[in-house]
Amino acid sequence: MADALTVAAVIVLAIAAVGLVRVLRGPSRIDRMMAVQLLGSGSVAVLVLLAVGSGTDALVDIALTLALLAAFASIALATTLAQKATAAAKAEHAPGTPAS
Amino acid sequence: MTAALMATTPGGLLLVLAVVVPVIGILALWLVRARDIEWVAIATLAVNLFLSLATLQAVRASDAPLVYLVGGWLPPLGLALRVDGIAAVLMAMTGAIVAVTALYARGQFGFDPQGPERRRPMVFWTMLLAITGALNLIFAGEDLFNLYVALELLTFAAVPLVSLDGSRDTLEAALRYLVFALAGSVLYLLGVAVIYGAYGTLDLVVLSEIRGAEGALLLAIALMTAGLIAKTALFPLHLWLPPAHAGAPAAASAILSALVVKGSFFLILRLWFDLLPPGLGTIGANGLGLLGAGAVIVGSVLALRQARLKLLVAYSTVAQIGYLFLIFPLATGSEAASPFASLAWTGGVLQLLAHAFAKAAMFMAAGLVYEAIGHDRIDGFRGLGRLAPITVLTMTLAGLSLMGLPPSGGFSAKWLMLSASLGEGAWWWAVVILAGGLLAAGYVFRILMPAFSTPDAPAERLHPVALTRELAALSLAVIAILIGFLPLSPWPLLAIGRLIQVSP
Amino acid sequence: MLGLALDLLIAALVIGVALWTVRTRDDFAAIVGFVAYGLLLTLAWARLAAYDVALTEAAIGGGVTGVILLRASIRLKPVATARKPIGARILVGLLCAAISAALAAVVLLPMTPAPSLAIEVRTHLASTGLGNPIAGVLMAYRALDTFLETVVVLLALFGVWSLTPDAAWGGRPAMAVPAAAFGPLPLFGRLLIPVGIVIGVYIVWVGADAPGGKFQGATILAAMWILAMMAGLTQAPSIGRWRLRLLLAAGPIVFLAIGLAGIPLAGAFLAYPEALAKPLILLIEVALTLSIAATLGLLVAGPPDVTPGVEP
Amino acid sequence: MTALVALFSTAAIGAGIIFFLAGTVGLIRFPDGLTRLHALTKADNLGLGLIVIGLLPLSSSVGMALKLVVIWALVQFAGATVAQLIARVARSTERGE
Amino acid sequence: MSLATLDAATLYGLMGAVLVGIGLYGIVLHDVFIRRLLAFNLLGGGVFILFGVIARRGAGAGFPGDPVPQALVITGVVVAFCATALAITLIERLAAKDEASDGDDHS
Repeated sequence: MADALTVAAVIVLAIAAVGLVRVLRGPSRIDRMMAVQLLGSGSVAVLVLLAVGSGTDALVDIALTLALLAAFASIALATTLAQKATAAAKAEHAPGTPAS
Repeated sequence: MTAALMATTPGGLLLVLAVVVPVIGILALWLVRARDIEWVAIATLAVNLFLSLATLQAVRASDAPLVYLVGGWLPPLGLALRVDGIAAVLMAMTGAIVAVTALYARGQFGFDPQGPERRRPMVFWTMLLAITGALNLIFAGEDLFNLYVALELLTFAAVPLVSLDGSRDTLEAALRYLVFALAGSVLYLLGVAVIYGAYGTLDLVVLSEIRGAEGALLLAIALMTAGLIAKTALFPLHLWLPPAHAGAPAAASAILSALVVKGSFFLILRLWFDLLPPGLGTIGANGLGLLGAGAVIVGSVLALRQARLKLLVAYSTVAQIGYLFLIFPLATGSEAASPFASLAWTGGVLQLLAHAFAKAAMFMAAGLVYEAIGHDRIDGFRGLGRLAPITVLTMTLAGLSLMGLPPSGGFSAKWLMLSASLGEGAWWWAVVILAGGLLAAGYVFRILMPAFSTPDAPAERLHPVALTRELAALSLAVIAILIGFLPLSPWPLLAIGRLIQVSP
Repeated sequence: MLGLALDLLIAALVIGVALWTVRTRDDFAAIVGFVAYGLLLTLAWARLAAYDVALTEAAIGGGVTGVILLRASIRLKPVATARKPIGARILVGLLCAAISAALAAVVLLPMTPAPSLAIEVRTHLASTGLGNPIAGVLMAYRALDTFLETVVVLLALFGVWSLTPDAAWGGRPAMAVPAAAFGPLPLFGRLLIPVGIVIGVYIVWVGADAPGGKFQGATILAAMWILAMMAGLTQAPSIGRWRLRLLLAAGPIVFLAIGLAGIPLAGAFLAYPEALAKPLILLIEVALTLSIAATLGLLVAGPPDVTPGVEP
Repeated sequence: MTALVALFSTAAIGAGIIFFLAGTVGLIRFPDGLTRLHALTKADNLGLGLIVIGLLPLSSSVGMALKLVVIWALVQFAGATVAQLIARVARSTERGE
Repeated sequence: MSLATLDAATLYGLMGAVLVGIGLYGIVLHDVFIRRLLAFNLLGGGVFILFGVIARRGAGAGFPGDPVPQALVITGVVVAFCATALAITLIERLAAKDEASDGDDHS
């Protein structure tokens, strides 16, 4: 079974890697970010497959950490973009300041 | 030899304290009231000066290095601290310069004993203590990774000093400095990896007795040297230094120019003289000497062309660092037993000492000039001699040492290196040393000529400057001169505890 | 052989995203490439059976580093950059390739047996009371490195703070967040943070005997704090507060106090009396976890820019 | 029994891989941001979920199985949140870019 | 070297060597500070991986790897993160100053 799980890990990683084409192509920031999000899920899947295949508890803990922090990059991106948009909107409405 | 060295020696605890006391000072600074930070910092540096002098005395008295096994673990598993003769001398130098700088910086940076905590004094004093601790560890460290941590400590302490005034230019200088320093650190770390992979230990004493895998060792030393050169600002990687050192406040510039660049330089010395088997690195040593020669010439010429005093002094650092690298071709030599090698070795260490004292004095004087006349443009220095006689005297004495005129530490250093190069028949290094001295005379006189001339109109002092601060700067310049009265021969002190003996 | 296929894939992807990160013209795309690099390196560390390092990379490389880089990239204006002349690129490329080749040569000529301190680490581990050899190295054999590293972390934070405007000294990082209640984010934070804290504490706790430890656990805790700040659930604290300073300094202070106590009690600085070794190390780890978590969180929050006493 | 377990696990993991594949294909082929987002969510939820379900009977301890479930829940929850946040930002800011 | 004798540690060692080259190339050739910072981190990742390879080869005494280099890497990763945070703050402050002075020029 361990071999089969390794094969599954290779396939999942390969699929997630193909998704990285979106990082290359874009076009928007969000497209690029989504590809990394997919790679994150794929990495978690690879780690749990390997963990069960080899019976290594530590690998599950690594997957747990990745899963916990999986959303952080996207959240940082989304909040900063939204915050910047709010700031820009404020600047536009404020009198006397030239819109950039 | 190793068995005897690998035990904590009496007085070894001094080394632990030299590293730990500045850290205690930092933690205390964070927790005391705003009005207490100055005296806490100064008290810490006073204790540090005492510890460094006690270390020097202990090494002299026992005629052997001090060693401390941290946690009682024997290397290569554990970490040891070890101070040999040269490290003890440099620790004492650091203790003295930092302590005098503290006196000079007292009451500066908008420190207000009544008011709330301010950014600038808090950052300055914290980072000054951090630099002290980091340098002590660099001198006392015996493990290459432990030394890496010390290097990073030094970088993180030095960068905020560069941008202390927060202007755009100093931010850019600090960032450029950080990039060079980080790239240097990571190259150093790469060398550490190669050495661990080849030998399974990072302890300098253990490593100095292992042989084999010379290819890996050479690659590692090449990588580490390249990284450390970037941190030391050796030509042609010097571009970050002048804006960084000229943009920092005078007290910080003094520390950065006199001491911080010497930290990474000292590690290059460790690698080349304690790790590299004799005769292996001749080509590399000549290469380093060549870069050093380039630094002497290019740095001096650029110093000559500066309009502002602080930039001139900063370019002079580029040049004076160049001399230090002449140690490598002169003291590694092809023959390990060359009598001239130890001459060059002492000369190089003297150059390090003399430059540290003279340059710290010079930057402090530059700060005092700025306070006296409100700018540091050299063409506006007419009449400075009457306005600030002590400061001009400081610049004169420090300048004598930088030029290498007798009697001064700079003269002794250059004389010894000159003798070594002529003795070894390598006259080309002698030419560089002499040319550098002439160029230095040029830029020092450019400062002093107008300062000693009478002004067209009587100039007025903008701000009064405390006499103690002027005397602090002067005391360092006087030490730079006094070093010139030491005997012109190899110091036995510098041979104590060397892992690979260059001379019999 | 199957394992090697996985390793080949990972290595190829790591090199691919590294090349992308260096070569792309778009700064944001480069940063996204770097975040992918962090994820893939985590896999590489797991494959190298360096589970403690993989945890560190997952928490730092895959987690908080991405956060600071992405936030910065949105706030920074893109800077037009000219490519260096082709001659310079070729020259530098050849030089870098030569360094890579030299390193590869060192890698391909392995020593047999490979030098290692594993046996020595094992021999003395019992006297530390720890089961995880890496905890043994970090807390006993090379405790000085670890102690100084906590000082480095603290200094880095102080360096970040030093870049603040004079007037904002003693204030708090604004940690710019979007308008209150940004979609499901506050709810996400409220639910995830308790889980994250449990996981962080768990990682620290298992660290004594299994892969894990204070740096990894502290990073997870820091990430939870950052999430609370990004979700607008809490504000960053004012840097002048004495209690915050004490929290930041507590780890090094406890470490130092126990280390100095070792001089009379165990014969050396940073030595532990054998009977008390494990409880003392755990005490240090707890204090360090709190301090490092607070420090890392504040490193991400950035320098204070809200003047003390003045609210926007 | 073991053969049955192996069959179940293989089927579940295989199905999970297919959802990952579908997610990737969607991410690459779908024409606009929001549909791509939809595809991505499928991979996160169902792909990883099915893999975890397939792994549960194979895991060596109850603790490991429990952690697997937590991992799946975390990724699920994070994925849903990120999808919402991204959708919001995509509507409000990325239109002009 | 044929594929049959290639072990995982050697493979990752070669990867680390290549990463060092890529990172150095980026540090030297990029003008934009944030890109240099990324290259520094790529380079750091390569160096750390080399430590990991050395650790893996030093497996013994029942450990899957020599714990000493692994411990060094953990220290190194944390230090590299601190450096990144400090550098990013400097970059942002510098950009803020530039933007402020741009604004002055236009008004």
